[in-house]
Amino acid sequence: MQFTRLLFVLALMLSAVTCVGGANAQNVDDATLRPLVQALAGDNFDETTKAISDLVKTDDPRVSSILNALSAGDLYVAKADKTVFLGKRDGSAYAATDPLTAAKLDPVPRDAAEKIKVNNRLRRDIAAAIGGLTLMSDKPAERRSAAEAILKTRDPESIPLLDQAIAAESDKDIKALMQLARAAAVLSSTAPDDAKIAAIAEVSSGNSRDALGLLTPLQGVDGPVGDAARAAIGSINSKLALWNGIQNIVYGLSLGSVLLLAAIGLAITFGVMGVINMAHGEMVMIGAYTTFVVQQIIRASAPGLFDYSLLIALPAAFLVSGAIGVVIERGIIRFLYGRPLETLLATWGISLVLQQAIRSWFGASNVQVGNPSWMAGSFDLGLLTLTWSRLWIIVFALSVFAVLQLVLKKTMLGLRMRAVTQNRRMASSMGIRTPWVDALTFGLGSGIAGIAGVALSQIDNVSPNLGQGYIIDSFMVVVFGGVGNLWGTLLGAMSLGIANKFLEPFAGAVLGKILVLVLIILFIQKRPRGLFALKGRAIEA
Amino acid sequence: MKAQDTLLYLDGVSVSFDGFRAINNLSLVLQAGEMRAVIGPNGAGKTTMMDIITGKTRPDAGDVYFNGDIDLTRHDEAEIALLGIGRKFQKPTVFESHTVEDNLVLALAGPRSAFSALFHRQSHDEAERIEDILYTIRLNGKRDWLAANLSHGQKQWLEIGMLLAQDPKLLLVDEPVAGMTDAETAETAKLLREIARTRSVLVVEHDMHFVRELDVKVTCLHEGSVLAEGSLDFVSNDQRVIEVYLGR
Amino acid sequence: MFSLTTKLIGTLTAAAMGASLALSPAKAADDTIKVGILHSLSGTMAISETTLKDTMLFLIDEQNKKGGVLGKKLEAVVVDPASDWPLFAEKARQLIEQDKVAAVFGCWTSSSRKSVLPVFEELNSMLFYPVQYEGEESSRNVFYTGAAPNQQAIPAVDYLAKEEGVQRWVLAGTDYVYPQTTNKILKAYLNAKGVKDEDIMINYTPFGHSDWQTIVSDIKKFGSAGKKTAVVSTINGDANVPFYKELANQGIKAEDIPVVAFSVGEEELAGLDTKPLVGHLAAWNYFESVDADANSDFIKKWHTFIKNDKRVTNDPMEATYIGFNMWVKAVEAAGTTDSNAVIDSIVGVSVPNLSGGSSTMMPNHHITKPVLIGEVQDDGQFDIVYRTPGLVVGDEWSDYLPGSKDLISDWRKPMSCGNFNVVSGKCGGVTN
Amino acid sequence: MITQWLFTHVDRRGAFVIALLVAIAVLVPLSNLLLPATSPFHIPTYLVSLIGKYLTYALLAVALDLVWGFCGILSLGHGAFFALGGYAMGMYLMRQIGPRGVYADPVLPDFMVFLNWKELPWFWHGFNHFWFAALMVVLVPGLLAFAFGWLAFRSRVTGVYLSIITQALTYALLLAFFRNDMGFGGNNGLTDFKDILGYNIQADSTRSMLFAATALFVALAVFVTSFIVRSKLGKVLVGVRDAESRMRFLGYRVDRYKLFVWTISAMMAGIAGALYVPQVGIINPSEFEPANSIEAVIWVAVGGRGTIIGPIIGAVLVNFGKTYFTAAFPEIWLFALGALFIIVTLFLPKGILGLYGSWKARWAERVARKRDGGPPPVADANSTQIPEPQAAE
Repeated sequence: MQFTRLLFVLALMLSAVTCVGGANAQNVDDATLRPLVQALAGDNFDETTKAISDLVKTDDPRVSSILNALSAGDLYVAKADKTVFLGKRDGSAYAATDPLTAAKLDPVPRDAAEKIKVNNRLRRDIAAAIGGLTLMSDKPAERRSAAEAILKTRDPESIPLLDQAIAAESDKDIKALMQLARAAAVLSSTAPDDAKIAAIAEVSSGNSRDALGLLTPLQGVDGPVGDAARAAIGSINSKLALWNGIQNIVYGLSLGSVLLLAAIGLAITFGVMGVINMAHGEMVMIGAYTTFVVQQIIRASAPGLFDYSLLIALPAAFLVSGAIGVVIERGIIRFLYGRPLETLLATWGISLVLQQAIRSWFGASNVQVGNPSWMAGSFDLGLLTLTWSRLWIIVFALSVFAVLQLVLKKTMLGLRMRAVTQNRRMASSMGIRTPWVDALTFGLGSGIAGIAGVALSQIDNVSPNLGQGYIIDSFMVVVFGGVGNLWGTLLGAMSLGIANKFLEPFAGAVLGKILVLVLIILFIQKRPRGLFALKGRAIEA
Repeated sequence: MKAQDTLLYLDGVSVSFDGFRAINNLSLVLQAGEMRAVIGPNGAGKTTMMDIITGKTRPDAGDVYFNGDIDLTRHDEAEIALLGIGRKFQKPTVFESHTVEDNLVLALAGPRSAFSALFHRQSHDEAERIEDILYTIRLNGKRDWLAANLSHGQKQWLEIGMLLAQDPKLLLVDEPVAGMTDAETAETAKLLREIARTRSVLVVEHDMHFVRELDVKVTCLHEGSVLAEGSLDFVSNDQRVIEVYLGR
Repeated sequence: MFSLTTKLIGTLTAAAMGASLALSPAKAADDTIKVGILHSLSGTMAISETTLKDTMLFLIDEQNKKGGVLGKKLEAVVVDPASDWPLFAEKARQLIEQDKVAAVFGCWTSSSRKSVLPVFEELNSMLFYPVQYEGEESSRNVFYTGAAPNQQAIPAVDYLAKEEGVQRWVLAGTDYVYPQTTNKILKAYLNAKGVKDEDIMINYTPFGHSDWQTIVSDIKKFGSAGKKTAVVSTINGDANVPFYKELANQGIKAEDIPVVAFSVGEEELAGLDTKPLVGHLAAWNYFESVDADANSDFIKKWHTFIKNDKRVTNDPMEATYIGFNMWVKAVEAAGTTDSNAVIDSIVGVSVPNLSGGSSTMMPNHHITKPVLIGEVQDDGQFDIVYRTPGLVVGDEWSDYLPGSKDLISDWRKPMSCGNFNVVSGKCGGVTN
Repeated sequence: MITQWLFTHVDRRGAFVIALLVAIAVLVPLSNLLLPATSPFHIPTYLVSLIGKYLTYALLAVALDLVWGFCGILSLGHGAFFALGGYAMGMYLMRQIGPRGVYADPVLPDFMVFLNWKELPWFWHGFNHFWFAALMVVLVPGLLAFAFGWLAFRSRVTGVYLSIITQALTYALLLAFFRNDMGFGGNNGLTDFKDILGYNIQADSTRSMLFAATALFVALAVFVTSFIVRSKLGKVLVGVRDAESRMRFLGYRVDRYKLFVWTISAMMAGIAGALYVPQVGIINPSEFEPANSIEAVIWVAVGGRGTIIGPIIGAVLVNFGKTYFTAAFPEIWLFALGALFIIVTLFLPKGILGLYGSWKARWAERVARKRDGGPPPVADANSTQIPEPQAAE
């Protein structure tokens, strides 16, 4: 705390100077600055800390970029002569530039240099220091992160600087953020009560969850400030309770769509065809590994396409898993129709073989499947944080569902599939080549499992065991929803997801999962054929 | 008519599956000792009617009484069977991995609890009774055969034999002569008439020739309700029945 | 009745012959010393354990290049216990009784160790166990070369409290014995340091948990109470990748809420894009990035052996390396592979570790090692930000648990006891 | 005399297996304990425990076959009953450790001490008595099976629905037993046993006795199963398997019959688990793993379902294969195991015993054809044919 305060005083002075005196002039010469930069490569973090504060004191405009490089871990020190340089990995050496003059230096072999170590504390300090330096920057992103840095440190000393910045700020969002930061700083200062109460109002008007963190320390305070804080906390808490419910539903839908993705292929191979397909999880896994291979190829040959890697992987995974599905159907399952329980044994064997094949081929460890940029990060919806990857998976699961419904209901293939599964003999006497339709149906189910694997590779680890983690859940979803009914699968997945998320907060993740299983067992007693049971005479023929 | 005086009494029974009305306000009465033939085109609700009587399907509305005052809608299949209603399925359903004799042993009236079955020893009476039935259904030479190895007609007979072994008051017989040769059909008609001397029988059948041979009152079902009732000649001359059968 | 008896005898003879044919030990040449490798190559744990099997083959290969042990070549006997704990016991017995191995290197999970422990004690063989574990165990026949809680958890918490000023703690783990015990020790430790209960949040999840939305969001809420917060993670195996993916996606940065993990190493990070995770921490006794000659030498040879220079190294590999070298040294000192002699000679044996110092086998069958804390880098490696000044002795009986604080273990004669109670002055469990 | 009595309830093949098992129960311990280790007929302790373990699996397989092979109830959760029986025995063995635990607490097992539990949870009381534990070995799985079956069979949950909820059951128990708070030692389970009924559990003689007990229990199970299958009850069960609704229309309360064998089968599985634990020395939640239950189904299928001996052959053979392959081809043995399952289902739909049966039938047919016109196929109660279940239409 001491140190950051110091930094802010410095930053305050600095920005005042830059405001008045105009920016971008070199305030000190290289000869003064260089030893200070050299000092960053100190023996321990305390030395580096001191070097940073010395650097900031020079209020030279180059300091912030040097510190940024330090924070990003781009600053190296040569082992031989202890010179500090900006390095970039280039094969077995570092492409080096001078941190002050930006002049190109000779490349340094990798084992001849050492990275200047930073830890979280240093990174925080640097952010705070740069925050002070950049509150008046002309780049909005820098001003925003500067305001965020102050919001975190809540240093009262920064209030005047903030006032100045708020007055000059034109962007509405950043201004609001600065005001919040100012209010936070006021709350941790010794300002009079009415200023603090105004700050409390300011803080609690925002939608940020940080508000609670800012107000909680004031809860125990006596007098009007404490009262205002307690009232504000009360209202935030009631708002949070509402948002908790919304969060449970949204997260439940998100979990449900993962379950839907995992189960929907099974709804075809098991639900429609009656094959107890224990190798379903492995089809998902193969889809995930296909994604990995596609990304490897893209990384090697066309890194620019990385953001599209998933779009390329989708058809690839569908084809790979689908083709394997067709081979399995033609090679094994077609001999087992009418013996659903035997298919369980054969497909269990297949799943062992596929797992071991992947393990022998790719190794037993996880492989890395990257997130394209549009899948990374999150956004806030009220008091709810939803990650882009989860959102896309919800969208994706629903689209897969819709497309599958279309295929089954509107295409010739779908018509034939339904015909064959409903009355094989009749269908074949009408000239439908039932073996061919069987193979395609199984291929479709497997292919869909494959594209589910593409999506799951984004949130789960990709290892030979990937499929095993989903197989039981998938069967639960299909059976809970009602075998042979895709709408049942959709509804089953979503209700299990939401039930899980509502149970999790008060029962814990473990007990919650157990409770969901017990609920499924009890539910099946009530509706022995799942949520969407086919009624009538046909079912028990 | 009052339910008390009848063996089987259906009044205003309706049931629907997913919006499709399989049985629609059906009323039917069967007297003790009566044999009745039920005819009707496919989908008329014949089998569903049997499902309702035997407790497999619960009606959405209506009364179903057996022996005057037993409400069949309150009992399940096993209880109804024990009350004295036996049923033969459309598709012959015998226990294929049991011998002919074991099929009858299983059907034989007697205690049905698991413990009594575990320690069950066949009594002299039972053996005699099985002998009788084997003779009646013309399978006495094949008692050690697996039921799976019987011909279609023999399976039908075996199933009828199982009904007899059950010793029911009412037999529901669903298409007993489907897939039989003419000779077998004639035999079966004879067999059913024999049976009807001691108990009530409800036969569902398409084969008019066979129905004629039975020579009993006929009920014609259509779209889940009774279209006509009376002697076969009366029914087959009914204009609506002709329409239904021949289509328009 | 005669035919029945004949049949019976025939069947029995055939079965006995078949069984003894199939299960008889392969005829071993007398000039090799057999070493058992008991790591899962299939099933859920294969993901971690396969590497250790490769490491052992590598170490044995290296040792044979140097001429073997006692003038004999080493011969690896690899079996696959398939992540199936009772199968571990069966395989251990098979290795010791049938294959007559001199020592066994293996196990990963505590359950597998617990399952084989009675076998090793009964048959008086030796097991080298290379993984960090919850402590609370000491056996004459087992050598724990991984970290005890005091060699990992407590220094990590100290670091966070001192260097990062953490005052509020989330103890998140998978619901099983190691996290439960570690968290119990940590909670007692934190309470002793004045952290109040309301500043500690404990959360457990099932094995293989993959939906972390709620928990990460809870951590975020817990961390927004105005005090510096950190997560101490004892999340196991597969569940880590989705956990870190969710952390990264929900935007929890190491500067805000750092996560320190005890079971996430280079191997686990290999399955992750670490750019959003830079700054999160792990506490181990070895990192691949350790700057030491022994280490770079080891990595180079490992890459040559495995024919893949992308394969990372990790802490359990180093623990295997230390354990193997200790065994070799102890066998050479004893001049025999006989278990009793080696067990006596191994205490006090000191071998170089890969972090530039040396480790010693202590009388409690745990070893001394430095504790390192590393921050995740964007290249999937760890940057070491802290290193204990000296070596830390593995503490088998935690000082922070009421049941075990009075116990010590010393397998040297004459005490030769795994649970000596210093208060009563008696050797607790061994009364037979 | 005894054989006479046996033959009235068991057929020739069953009697042979019972005699074989009794012979093993006597000869194996004798060979292990009395013969010198150098003798070619000496069976090492390692093999005694190993075969003992196989036999407990065989017992589980027989139990599973009673419900699946003869009554058509495919349980994917029989491992749960096995594990519960194992836990009951494990709790007894745990209590027998007494003050010899590492913390020397006279009552509390070690894991409770280090989790700082102050007193024994209520459900641990009584397990210090062998008779109580033995009772629980059958009672706990039996009661759970009864409750579960009562709900499921009454609501007519059948086919894959039943299979999947049995899987849910064992999966839920797996998660529950993993929890340390449940008081069953969490994932480490119960281990470090010292003695059973006062005998050192690691002594060769104890191991031999456990082996003998296991072999005798398998023999008993064969007898009980034969008795059930050959009784009228057995005929009812096969009837339920082949045409459940027909059985109902004959007046049988199908749910009660199912419940009866289901509960008996669970109890047998519990006994198998109880014999398993002292021989392998540990019980932990992984026994609840759904994959274990599926594997048990596979043993039955490999050996031949709907037969009494098939499951024993299947369990011993598959596990022997596992033992052999995991040591001989540790890196690729899953290929072999997977292929075995595929081949068995494709080419031996009735299992190994079915292969033997059909080979024998064909041979008999050929002989008969030579002799005369050929008699009608005669039923063989011991290898009842399994008609192909009709696919749901």
